[in-house]
Amino acid sequence: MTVLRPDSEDFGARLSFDRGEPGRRAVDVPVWRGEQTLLPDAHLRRDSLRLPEMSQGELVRYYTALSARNYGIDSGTYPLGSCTMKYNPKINDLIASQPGFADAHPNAPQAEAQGTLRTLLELRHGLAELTGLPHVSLAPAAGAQGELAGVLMITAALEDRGELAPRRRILVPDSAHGTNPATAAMAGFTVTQIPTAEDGSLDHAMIERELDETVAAVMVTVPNTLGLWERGIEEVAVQIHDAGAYLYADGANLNAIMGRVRYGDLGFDVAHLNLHKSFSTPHGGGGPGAGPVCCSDELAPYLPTPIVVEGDDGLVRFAAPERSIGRLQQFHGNVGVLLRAYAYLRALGLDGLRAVSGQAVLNANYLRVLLHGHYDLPYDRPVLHEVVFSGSRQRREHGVRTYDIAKRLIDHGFHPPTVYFPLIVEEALMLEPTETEPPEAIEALAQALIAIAEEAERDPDIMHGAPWSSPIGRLDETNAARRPVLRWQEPASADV
Amino acid sequence: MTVLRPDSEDFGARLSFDRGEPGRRAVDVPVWRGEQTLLPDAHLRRDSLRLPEMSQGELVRYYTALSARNYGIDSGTYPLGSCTMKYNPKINDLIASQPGFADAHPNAPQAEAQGTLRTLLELRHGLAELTGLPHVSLAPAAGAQGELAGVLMITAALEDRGELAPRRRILVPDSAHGTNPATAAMAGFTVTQIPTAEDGSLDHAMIERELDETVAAVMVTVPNTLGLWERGIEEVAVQIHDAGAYLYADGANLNAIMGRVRYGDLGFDVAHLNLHKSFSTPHGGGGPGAGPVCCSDELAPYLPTPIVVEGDDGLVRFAAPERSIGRLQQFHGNVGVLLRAYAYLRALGLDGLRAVSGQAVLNANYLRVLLHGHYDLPYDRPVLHEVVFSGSRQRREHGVRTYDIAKRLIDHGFHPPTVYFPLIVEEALMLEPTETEPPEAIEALAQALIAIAEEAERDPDIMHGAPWSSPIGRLDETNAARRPVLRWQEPASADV
Amino acid sequence: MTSSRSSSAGSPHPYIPATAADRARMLERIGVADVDALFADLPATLRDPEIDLPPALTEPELIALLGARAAANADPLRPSFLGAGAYRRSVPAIVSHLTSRSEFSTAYTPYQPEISQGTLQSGFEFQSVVCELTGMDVANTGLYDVASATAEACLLAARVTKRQTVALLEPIHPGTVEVVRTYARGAGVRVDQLASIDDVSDAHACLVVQQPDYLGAIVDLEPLADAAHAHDALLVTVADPFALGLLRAPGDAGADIVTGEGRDLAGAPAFGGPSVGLFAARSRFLRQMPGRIVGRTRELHSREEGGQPRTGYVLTLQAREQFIRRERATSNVSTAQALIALAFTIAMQTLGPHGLRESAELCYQRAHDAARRIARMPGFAIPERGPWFQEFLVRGPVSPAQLTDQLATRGITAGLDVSARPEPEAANALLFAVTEATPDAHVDALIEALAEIGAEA
Amino acid sequence: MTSSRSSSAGSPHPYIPATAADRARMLERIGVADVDALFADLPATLRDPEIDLPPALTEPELIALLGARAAANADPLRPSFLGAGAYRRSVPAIVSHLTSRSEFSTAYTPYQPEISQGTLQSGFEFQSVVCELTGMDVANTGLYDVASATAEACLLAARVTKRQTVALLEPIHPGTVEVVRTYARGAGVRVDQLASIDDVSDAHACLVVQQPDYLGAIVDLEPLADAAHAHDALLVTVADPFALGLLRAPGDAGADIVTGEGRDLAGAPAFGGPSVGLFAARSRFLRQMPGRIVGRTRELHSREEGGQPRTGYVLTLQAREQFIRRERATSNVSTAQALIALAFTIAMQTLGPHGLRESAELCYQRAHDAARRIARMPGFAIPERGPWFQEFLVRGPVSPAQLTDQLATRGITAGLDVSARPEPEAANALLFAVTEATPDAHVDALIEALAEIGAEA
Ligand SMILES: Cc1ncc(COP(=O)(O)O)c(C=O)c1O
Ligand SMILES: Cc1ncc(COP(=O)(O)O)c(C=O)c1O
Repeated sequence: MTVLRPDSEDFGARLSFDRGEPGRRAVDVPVWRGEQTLLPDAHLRRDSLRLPEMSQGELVRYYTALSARNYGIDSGTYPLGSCTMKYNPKINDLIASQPGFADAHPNAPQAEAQGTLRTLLELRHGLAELTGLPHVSLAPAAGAQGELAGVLMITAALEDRGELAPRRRILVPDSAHGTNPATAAMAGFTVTQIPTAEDGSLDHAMIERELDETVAAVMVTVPNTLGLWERGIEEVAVQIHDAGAYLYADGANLNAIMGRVRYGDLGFDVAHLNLHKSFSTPHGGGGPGAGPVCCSDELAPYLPTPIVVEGDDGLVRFAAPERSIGRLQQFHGNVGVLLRAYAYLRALGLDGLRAVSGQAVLNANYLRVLLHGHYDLPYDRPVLHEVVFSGSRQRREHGVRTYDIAKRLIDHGFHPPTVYFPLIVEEALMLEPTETEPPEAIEALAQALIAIAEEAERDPDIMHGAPWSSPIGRLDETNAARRPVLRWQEPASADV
Repeated sequence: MTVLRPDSEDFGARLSFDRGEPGRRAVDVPVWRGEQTLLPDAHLRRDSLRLPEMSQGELVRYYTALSARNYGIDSGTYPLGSCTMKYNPKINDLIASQPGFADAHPNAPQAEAQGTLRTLLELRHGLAELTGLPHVSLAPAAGAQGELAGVLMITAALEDRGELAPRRRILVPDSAHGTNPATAAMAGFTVTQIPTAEDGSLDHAMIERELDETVAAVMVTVPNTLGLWERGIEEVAVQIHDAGAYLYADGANLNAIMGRVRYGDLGFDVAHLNLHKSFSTPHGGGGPGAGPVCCSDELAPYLPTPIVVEGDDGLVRFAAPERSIGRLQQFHGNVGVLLRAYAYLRALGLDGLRAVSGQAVLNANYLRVLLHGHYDLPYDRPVLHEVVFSGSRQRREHGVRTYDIAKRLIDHGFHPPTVYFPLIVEEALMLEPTETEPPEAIEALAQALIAIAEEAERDPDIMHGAPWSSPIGRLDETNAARRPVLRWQEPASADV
Repeated sequence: MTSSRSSSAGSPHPYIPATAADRARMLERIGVADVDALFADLPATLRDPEIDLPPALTEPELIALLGARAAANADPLRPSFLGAGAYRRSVPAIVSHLTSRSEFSTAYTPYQPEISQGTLQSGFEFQSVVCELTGMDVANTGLYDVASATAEACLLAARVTKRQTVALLEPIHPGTVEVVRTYARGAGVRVDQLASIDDVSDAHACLVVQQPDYLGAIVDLEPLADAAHAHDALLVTVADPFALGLLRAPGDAGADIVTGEGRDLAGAPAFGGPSVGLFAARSRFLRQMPGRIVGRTRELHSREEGGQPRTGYVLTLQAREQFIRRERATSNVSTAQALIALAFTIAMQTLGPHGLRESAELCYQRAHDAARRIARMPGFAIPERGPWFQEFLVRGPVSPAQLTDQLATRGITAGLDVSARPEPEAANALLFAVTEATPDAHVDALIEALAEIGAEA
Repeated sequence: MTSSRSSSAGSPHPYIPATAADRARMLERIGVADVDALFADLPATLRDPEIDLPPALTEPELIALLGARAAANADPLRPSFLGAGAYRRSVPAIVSHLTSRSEFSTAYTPYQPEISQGTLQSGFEFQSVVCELTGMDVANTGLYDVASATAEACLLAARVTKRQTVALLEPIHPGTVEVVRTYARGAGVRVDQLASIDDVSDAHACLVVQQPDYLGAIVDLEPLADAAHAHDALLVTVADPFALGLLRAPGDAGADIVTGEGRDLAGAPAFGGPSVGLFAARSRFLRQMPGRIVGRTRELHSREEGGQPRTGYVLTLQAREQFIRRERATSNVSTAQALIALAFTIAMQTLGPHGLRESAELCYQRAHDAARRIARMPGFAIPERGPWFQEFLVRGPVSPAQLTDQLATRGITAGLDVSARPEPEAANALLFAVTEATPDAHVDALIEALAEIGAEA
């Protein structure tokens, strides 16, 4: 608990660096009493390091107080669309932190790491089954790195086919997550944006028009970021392949379809998954995650290194695919996250995963009907994992922006939804309840949003000033960017 | 973080029992698939058990939210006098929770528990050194049980001396903690209260007057609950022994004198310590603690079972003292707490423990001088670990009770001090900062108390309604006792 | 080749913030020359004695030392069939996650309810769970352990019946007997250990019976309650709360007071402690109960104008307690085992009504399956004592001591040797426990080892 | 003999609250007959394929399975001298206690600053610590790992210098080289691995150098910075942040960008990940930096009348990032390694300025003492490569492979076999790491084992 002083202490103004006193210490370090070796002065640090000097209790209090200024899934409903914020089972953390796993050295002889390696092998098998794409590398550290891997695999395949030179374009829907075009660009491609049709699916005519021998790949998010099924994608896949291009699945939204349909069966060549979303590993305030990349036989030789394989001797080992695009990390990926994802997979099994996708979709549709009429719904059809409303009516009629609605929701006890994404929806409010929210929580969230829609009519001012009940009020983001203060400085110069 | 809804949800009205839905589960249990054994119906539970039915995520959220409605040492300054609320090093918890320690079975062959037993042996040695009382039983689960052990040891010794029949009285100062007279009574003695003299020490004349052949023991708290040294206690000890009685030390306040003076050297026959206070094991919201009892050679045969001893074979084992008063717990005491206390002892060493008592006393005196003049100080002399002010001026002049002052301190961001104890101080405010509070925190606490003294003058109403910033307002304790509601009931009958 | 650093000009220790400069400033304000001056009241001749303590260790050294100590205990993964009061349980993972939140673990007894609702509300949850399990009306927030809780129950019975003898029905845990004797001695209460229910008399304040009993058998409580009540004595039942997921609630069978041990489901056996003693009773004994009790109440005034006062929890009925009633208190208990009680509550609620029953059922089935397999082996017998829950007696072709040794050689910890007990079934027998948390592989290893031992004998 | 329960009428799984009754109510409100109807858009012929997954496990079964898996790895207490990019460190106990608070661990990237100050303020602390250690002006909140951070640094260098070749100075971690090559391939950037600083040219966007280098030697950065700058190339230093407690800050020696790995001090090696890549640079590169950056700001308005707006933290300079700039972003990174960055920050701050230096010093002394003891043994040699920090080459009387095997037989994991590397000192050698956290007993065991091996050879 943190009790705020009545004078509303400016907690953020005092960093750890500004606390404590010179000479305080939070731990002691053993002193070497053996023979001394001199280190030449030239190599020694010249400035004296400025780090906080606090006793252990002070430091614990500081970070405990900081934690109390944060909202996690355990704090309440967190319907952040596109992010699949589901309950993170604690058992997964316990499992991954067992010393046998946690203390394993990445350079350990592989015979001495069979516990980890076999677990990774089985995770690989599970992901292959779930995606219908038989080959998997667990190396990518997050979704975006998985995307990079996938696109580089396409690059390599085209190179081997001798078609890389002409194929310099990747088609990306206008509803795609920013990482998709950014990844395409990082891999050296130009991006052609494909518009979304009336019904929220891709504009197939437009794809057909664009598909030519300059196209390397089409990146599609399935289900898409509107929470909708990408209708006819299995037919588009055929066209894409006919045109000599590859079809990439951004699988960040797998949660909606786990156990119900598979990227491989739909004709995708390669897909990445977001284990920190669909597989419940905690998001940690921005990672670590894991973004395995799964692919067809054709692309298998290009998978990033390492992949996990079982030898004839029954030993599991890391291997480099024949024509691998190479490594993505110094070692083997975010193994600690992969262990958690495996525990999740095994806790659920196929029936459980199908129950996950079923309930996730049911919950999103429940939210859709509860809010229907209170906010505009640009694509008014049954959704999958999430539903994207628009605050444009509120903006137009009451001058209340989606930004205000989001902030006001904090006062009602909820984490706000994703806002202003996808870009094609004006004043977008993207809500993803996930399967771990109980119906009562979804109802309470809907009630809060309905109450806010009424407040927007009645009392726009309360919206513009929101949030009122959070540890800190609405922050000046413009000035933060205009005059960036990005690190602690000695107090004299710390003023912003 | 918990964000409170603007409608101020009545969180306490909904227990876990009122949440969830029938059919929800927080864990699954494996199903037995082997041969089935029938259990006769007559033995089976007849009512259906009413326990909450919640999903795992809901249950985690509920208890996380509950935790946010609690204030611990890590939340801020906790100057609860007599309780020695010091920082609880996290390393101690890690050490005690290692599977080798935590999973040890209490009936394990002692050869298979040498890690624990040796640690307990060394703790025993350490406590003997610190108290100057060479014999120790670690069995008591808390201070009060340590007291019971000590008094029963005296009982047994008197019995062996054939003097139990006449010696039916125990002398206890009027400043003593309630456990002292309660323990004496539990052990079958009558209690004679000894008044405190002007200077805050025992009234020696009164002791002398009372000391006769009906007295079994004198229980003295050293330092006493006024935070003062019990002047001349070493001389009183001689008188007590001359009168054929025993001298018992309530060592709950050891923190003030660790490494500086010892109960044994002062002439005490037996003492208990509070490891959850002086030795920093967390208090857990009311335990577990540990209250080892330490004694002289004379009383050693009566120590509670078990004691830890080293055999000639180098093995450490539990033993029962020759004429032991018996067991206090089914097994061996709060071993998990004892391990933490040992870790603390080893982290500090003698110099560290002397630094602890030095700083604890310095901090209490600092608080004393900072608050001097703002509150009455009935015993105005240098203190040891704590300082007892009185709010009687505030009560007399402004109708503000110590109760109000305590509640108002919550609004200033602090845990209140102990109030109305010791009973001999009117409107007592008993402050113990401990050595782990930084001087800034002590200054801030003093400032808050000074501000409150001013508020008491200026604005008594704000005091009577306090606290205003806590998760819940001032509670109706009278009605709670008058019409007790002590357990969850089906909603219809749950109204208070 | 290392040693701890000696203190410098800064803080004397990581746990103590004040630096030399801080101290100087404070001393000046107080007006004394040095810290020692603050101890001037202490008798000079006795001050600063020589004290022999090992040198201080830094955190890494502490981890190394106590890691080695933990490793010097038995391997926690070793198959073990010890029970007799402490059982291996499947504790849900969320329990330790939640109890390790420092708001719970580093709080004191909740004297200030407005900032202690976490401890208080969960204490009320604990009382509710204990009442449900035991079939009692009221419960406190927990005592030290089952044995001291049972001792307190005996003292309560003596107070309310004004009788000075209590009866314990064998077989009952010897630790419980010993603790009752310790507490009874002070209170001048006699303790009878009864071999038969026929020995209950009008002299007895209460009859104490363990469920399941010390040798594992399920007790039919109702006749015992009748027998006790026929003599105006109370029935005190010492029940395993886990088994109560399956077994008839003692309250339903006529018990007046129920005690129990919550440790194993709360976390780990921890070499026997910390524990938590459950204590529940009929409501007529409420004002005689020991320990802390949480009550539900409301705010005195709503903070919002026109609002309803909200619900909160407070320590209540404190007039029973030592800090108010002093020598007339119902008990001297102050600090108890709150954090273990919290863990117990969360564990029970995680299992929920169905999970608890299923888990107890699994325990029952698994234990009976193991017993059956042993009984089928030549040379081994399971002495019959009627229906039982998770513990059974095993007689082998060799003496109990030899059986223990021969299993130990095979890396298995046998059940407890109870062959010295008076019950005829216990003669020559070890008491084996198998629970829902005993891995199948451990049972298999046991059977294999017993087969070998049987073959060699 | 057990299996997981099959789903009942209640919730399908403990992680999914809605019961059958809940679902029925929701479906009715939505107006569809069953959950399957909500998937009507999916191509019918491809729906509900056969999928082969092992059956679900309950929590106790999961613990048993993965407990056994953890035990199938090397005993974590076994002496090991592996380093080469991952090092055993003394991590303060408070680190995991604090990072496991769910407010930190279960939060998303802090898109809503008003309820994410915990993540944001600690991100600002991280940036500040990284700047202090590296001697740089600005840092981001961390990237995936040191290798991908270094790859991003190379891409940044290529962008700002408009040159399409980067140079890596050997010896550098081969994993880093590979990752730079992977990233460079997409960006059309060439990678030169230089054996000598003399090969830097005007074609190079940057010179990348590892400190200490891959074989453990401390590098004198200043001449390298001069060489790079002479060709208008940037100096990118890949530095061990722990070693920077002792070693000269790269910024002080002329580096333009500094990357590093924070994993080991943050917690455990975890078989190589999760990691956290540090990324710091001169302020002129700020707007070209990849990753999230936290900035300090104030409330737009104070909540109290007449009050001062309070200080808070926000993600800033987002116009660099993918979700705004899309294909023109400085990187595609989104989710990074925030929780590991938090752990790294707390660990660094727990050590503090003196503790970090003392700890690095202890590491240095302990490693040198071990090396000295080995060098004194007949048959063993430590090839000289100048001053070094915590890693050293060992040549023995038998081949590296044999030495590894013979140590393994004695329960010791040898240093990494680097004998295939081009550096002459690496020929026939293993790379041993000894750190502040290597127990003395492990070093003693190594010495003893080497003596035996030497005697046998
Ligand atoms: C649809 C989609 N694709 C890709 C990503 C990128 O994943 P990551 O943040 O793990 O890099 C995200 C999430 O941020 C996403 O929602
Ligand atoms: C002076 C004194 N004596 C005895 C006790 C009793 O200790 P415990 O609460 O551990 O039973 C306390 C604390 O409550 C105390 O402060």
